[in-house]
Amino acid sequence: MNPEQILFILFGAVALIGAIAVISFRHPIYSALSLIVTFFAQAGLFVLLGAHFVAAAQVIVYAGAIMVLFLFVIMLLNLGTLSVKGMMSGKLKGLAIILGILFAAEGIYIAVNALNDTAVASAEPTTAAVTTTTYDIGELLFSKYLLPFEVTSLILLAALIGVIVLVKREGQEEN
Amino acid sequence: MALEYYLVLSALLFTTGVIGVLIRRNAIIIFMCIELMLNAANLAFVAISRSLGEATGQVFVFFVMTVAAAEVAIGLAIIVSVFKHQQTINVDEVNSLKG
Amino acid sequence: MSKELIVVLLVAPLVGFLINGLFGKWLKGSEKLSGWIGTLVVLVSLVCSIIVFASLHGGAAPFDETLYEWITGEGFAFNIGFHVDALTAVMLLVITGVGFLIHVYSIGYMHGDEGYTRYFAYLNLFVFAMLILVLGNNYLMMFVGWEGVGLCSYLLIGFWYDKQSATDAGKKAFIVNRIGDFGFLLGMFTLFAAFGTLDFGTMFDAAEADNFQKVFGASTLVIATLLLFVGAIGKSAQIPLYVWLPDAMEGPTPVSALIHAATMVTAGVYMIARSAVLYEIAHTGQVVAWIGVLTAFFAATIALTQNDIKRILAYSTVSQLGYMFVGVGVGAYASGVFHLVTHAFFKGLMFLTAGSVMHAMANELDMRKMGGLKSKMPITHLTFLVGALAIAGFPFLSGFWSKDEILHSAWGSNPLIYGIGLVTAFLTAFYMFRLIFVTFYGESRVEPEVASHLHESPPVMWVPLAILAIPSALIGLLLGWGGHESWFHEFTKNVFPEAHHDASGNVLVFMAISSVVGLAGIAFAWRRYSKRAPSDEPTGTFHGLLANKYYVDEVYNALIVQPVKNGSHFLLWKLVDNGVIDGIVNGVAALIRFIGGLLRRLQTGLVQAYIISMVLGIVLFLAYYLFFT
Amino acid sequence: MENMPLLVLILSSVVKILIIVHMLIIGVMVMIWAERRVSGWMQDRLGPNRVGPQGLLQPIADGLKFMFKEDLIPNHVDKPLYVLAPAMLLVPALVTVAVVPFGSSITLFGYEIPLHIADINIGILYILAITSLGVYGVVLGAWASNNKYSLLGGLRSSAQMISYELTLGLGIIGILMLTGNTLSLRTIAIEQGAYPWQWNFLIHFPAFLAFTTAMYAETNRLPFDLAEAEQELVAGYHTEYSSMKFAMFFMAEYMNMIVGSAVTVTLFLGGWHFFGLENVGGPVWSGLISFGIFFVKTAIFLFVFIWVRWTLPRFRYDQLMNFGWKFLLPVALTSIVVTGTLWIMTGSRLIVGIGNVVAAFIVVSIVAGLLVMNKAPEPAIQDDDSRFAPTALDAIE
Repeated sequence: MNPEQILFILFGAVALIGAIAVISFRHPIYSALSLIVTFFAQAGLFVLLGAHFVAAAQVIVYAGAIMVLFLFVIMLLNLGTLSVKGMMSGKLKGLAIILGILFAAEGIYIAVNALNDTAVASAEPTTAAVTTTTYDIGELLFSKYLLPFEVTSLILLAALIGVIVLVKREGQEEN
Repeated sequence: MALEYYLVLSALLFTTGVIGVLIRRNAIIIFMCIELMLNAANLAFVAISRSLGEATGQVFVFFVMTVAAAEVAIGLAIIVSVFKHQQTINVDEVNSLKG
Repeated sequence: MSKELIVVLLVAPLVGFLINGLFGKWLKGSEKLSGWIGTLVVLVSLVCSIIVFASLHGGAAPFDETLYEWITGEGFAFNIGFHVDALTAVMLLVITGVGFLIHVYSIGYMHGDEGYTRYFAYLNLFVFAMLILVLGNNYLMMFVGWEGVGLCSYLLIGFWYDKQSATDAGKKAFIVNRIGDFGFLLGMFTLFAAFGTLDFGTMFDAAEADNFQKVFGASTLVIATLLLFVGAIGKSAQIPLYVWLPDAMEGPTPVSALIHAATMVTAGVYMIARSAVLYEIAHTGQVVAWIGVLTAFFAATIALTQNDIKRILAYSTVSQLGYMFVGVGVGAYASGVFHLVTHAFFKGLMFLTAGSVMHAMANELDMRKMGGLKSKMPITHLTFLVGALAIAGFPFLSGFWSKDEILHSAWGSNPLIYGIGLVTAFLTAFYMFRLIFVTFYGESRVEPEVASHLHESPPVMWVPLAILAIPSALIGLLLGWGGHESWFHEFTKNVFPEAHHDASGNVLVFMAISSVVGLAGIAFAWRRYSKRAPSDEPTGTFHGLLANKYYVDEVYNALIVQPVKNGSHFLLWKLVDNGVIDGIVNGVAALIRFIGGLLRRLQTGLVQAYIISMVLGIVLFLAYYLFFT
Repeated sequence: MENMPLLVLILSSVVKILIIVHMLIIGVMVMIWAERRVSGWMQDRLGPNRVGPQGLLQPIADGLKFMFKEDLIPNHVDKPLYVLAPAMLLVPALVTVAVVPFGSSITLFGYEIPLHIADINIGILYILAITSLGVYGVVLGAWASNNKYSLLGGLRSSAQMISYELTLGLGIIGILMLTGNTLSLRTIAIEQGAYPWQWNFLIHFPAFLAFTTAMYAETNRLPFDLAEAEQELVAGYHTEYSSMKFAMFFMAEYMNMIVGSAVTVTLFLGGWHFFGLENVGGPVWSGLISFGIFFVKTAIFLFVFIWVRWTLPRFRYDQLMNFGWKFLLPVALTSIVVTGTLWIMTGSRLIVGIGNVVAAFIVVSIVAGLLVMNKAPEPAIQDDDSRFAPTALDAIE
């Protein structure tokens, strides 16, 4: 086993355990923390894949912003009388897990077999750890994907306005 | 590391997210599970990007993150509003649209 | 005569309408301003009309131009276009001339009314619509104007909308007119089907072409002209659709003068005169003439027993319109239009005078409560006398000339029509002077309270009266001297097809007979009414029949209104609407409700249940994709 | 680095990590002492002067006291998170320093050893990422304490940190635009040059101010210590903590200060450069001298930290948010636009520097003008004190 494999197993295991913990913990705050762990493990996987920028962005965006927001809301609602309920009732749960297993099986099948005859599989396998620099991504973003990039700014703007409208209290004066 | 391992991991993470969405009652956790699914997709993107030796997949991850951020902001705002009105965020209790 | 001139002529009243209509609220503070704006724009039109008339009289060619295409489509095109010839010019002068004077008169008459600006807005709009009616160079334009004046008529009859009788009268006028307009529309469709166009010029040329008869046959034109005439019956209040006009007197008196005496009601006459070519080919003039003469007689008999000044004038208008139809029906188009012109002046004058009386009498209309007004209102009396003499055919006054021409032509066409017309002339003189004697002469029966402030009308009202009185008296002499060789006939000779029958007999004989009949009527009225008022109760069956207007309204009510009402109520509402339509609607709803009830069970309100079905779908689809393709 | 045997690489890294971590911990102690002495000096009093010469051993005494105190865990807390929280605050503060270059390089035993722990090409992103994690310690500690004041303090703190993080990140963009195509902190330090007028703080002066201010806010220190405003919230998110756990919160704060100062020095103040002094001497001495220069710069900056603390009063909460969103953020954004535009147009650092200052001035004037024009009337003071009663929504607004 080379270091990369060891690290993959380590990060992968942490990610998976974290993910399962997310859906298992009763209290949302533990779920959120588990999710943060998963995200960190994924950031590690990204580093393994040579995607340093994505790894950093993963931590900044998910761990640094999105999850803080989650915690924030959990705490905010926790102040009230939030009845913490766990799982759904039996039948639905069983059906969900069966479906999930089928779904996973199919996903794994695709991952192992179905990609054989696609461009991904025929691409020259890269053995050396190729590092994608921020520069590369920036270049793509501002040339080939300029329009989508600009559109994302619109999405963010729309979200911004939407949130303001949603949380603004009735009749609240601007000040 | 072969691509398959990453893709299998991605599939497993995604499935975990799907199951979480299906079995949890708390809207916030359901939301987290959605994030989990998005992240699983991101993992697949980056892995394939690496396999193809180009950065396009990572650019897509960037877009996914943007959408996720917007979605979380809106979603949480909705959850807060729902909580204000209904005093609960358990999805089985928020069923005014029940036929 | 330029395009610009016509446009200014046409648009000026529209501008007035827009100003008064849109900014009336701000003008309300100074109602004088609003009235003068409305009047000035009509003055602009009048000046333009005079220029148009002068240039046509000076020998200019008729104007016919298309301004722009209105509706175009596969194989048809309707244009906004104008046609100005002698007939149009005459109509323009009548509309804008009488219209202008009535506007002036209205400034005084409507003084202090709540809806002052609204009134002038409607009046301007009416002038605009009427101008479109006479200026258009195709039937569609004419129809636009036709409907426009109908609308204004409705609005103005129901002007005092807080008065139940006024709104009822407005609705009655509108609905009755609708029947006529329906005929007009059908006539238009028929013409379009036959000619593929509605342009006067093109259509008349095609109709006169020899091969038209071969292609379509005369029956098409017979149907078309009769249908058009149905429109004219409605608009010009002929039998059987005349019932709306007497009720229309609920509107302000100047409106009665302008719309329901001088201009709008003559639209039917104008239309037939305009379509003279078609009527000549279709030989449907006889129908027109018979309807006309019967209406004339019928209305005149009713007028004999009425006591309401304006109603007498209204029936008189119906009767005189009948004369005009006799004129255009027997092919004497110029005579018919000539009578239209003279009638516009003297009937307008009489209505305004009646308004003046009303004004002085605190809106009293029943002439049994008047009497001896001559001394209190000398100008009003004098002008009314002029009008009455004119309509009665007093020698050398205007009615004498125009009516005489029509009767003369009728003799040439059908002596029976002539005979009835002559009797009607006698009746006309009788009831008019009955009105005069009862109102202005004899003992005063005015109630003391009213009598105390009985007064002559203000100058802004009597000056138009005086001005109108002059043409009422003299226009016949000026235009009609010389019978069929008169100035008027010369001026309009290019417009109408040549009369195909010769007026037989000596003109002077006819004149003498008419004069004698008219004078006899006057004398008879003098003998009967100069000293005493009409009795309150009808004497005798026939009198009662007349006083109740032959029970026509009642008959219509029983024969048409009630059946329609009942039919609507029981058949359409109860059966069709409640049973069939509601049944379908409710049935569809019930069906959907049933299906929805079944589908409702899927709608658990639980998000996860929905997502599970989604995931199930994905799993199945993936399975199919992976293992079966 | 590539030409180094793995053993040497690992060995040198371990040594560097040990040195840096210990320097940090000692630095914290010195800072605690310095803060108390400096504040004493500023307030014309003595400060601690009993333990050791000039009271220098006071922090050690304090540390001993912390260690020997009972490690109290209140009953009502959420135990795992309560224990975890101080560590989650301390760890990010420690690992941030990994990418900070604290000197040029030193040659020992024939190997040239760069004076930093890791030079990764996303150094700045790394710092931003790790810094953004600090908030978890605060939030979790606050929540786990199961105490109203703690929670309010935590919510305030997290809202504040998220808000000012934006400015922190945006303030750096201008530098990145003018510095090659890398995010490595070492490259940024090297490219600034030896002389103060070449350093970034002159070229990006408004961004420098915004960045520094935001960093103060990130460390939750006066004038931004709303999260632990004693008068309102007792001690904020660490009200329920005592003994070593409290000490860890305490250490994290000072460590954050030190690391923040180091990062600022690297980004804006030329790193280890000072008039070419860093090149004097041989390969060993120059390395040490550069380290010394870096150390002194950081120390001066730390002094400013203390200076500010005892100079400015605390903000009110709405003032804090207004300041962050309406002044710092626009200034940082403007800085990006102006820097980019002028750099493309002229390519002159001088013009970029002047343009930045002018633009920032204009923006601040506009914002201030708008605020003055739209100023809502001061709310009338109510008789009951409900206005001051803390609610959750107040905390985040």
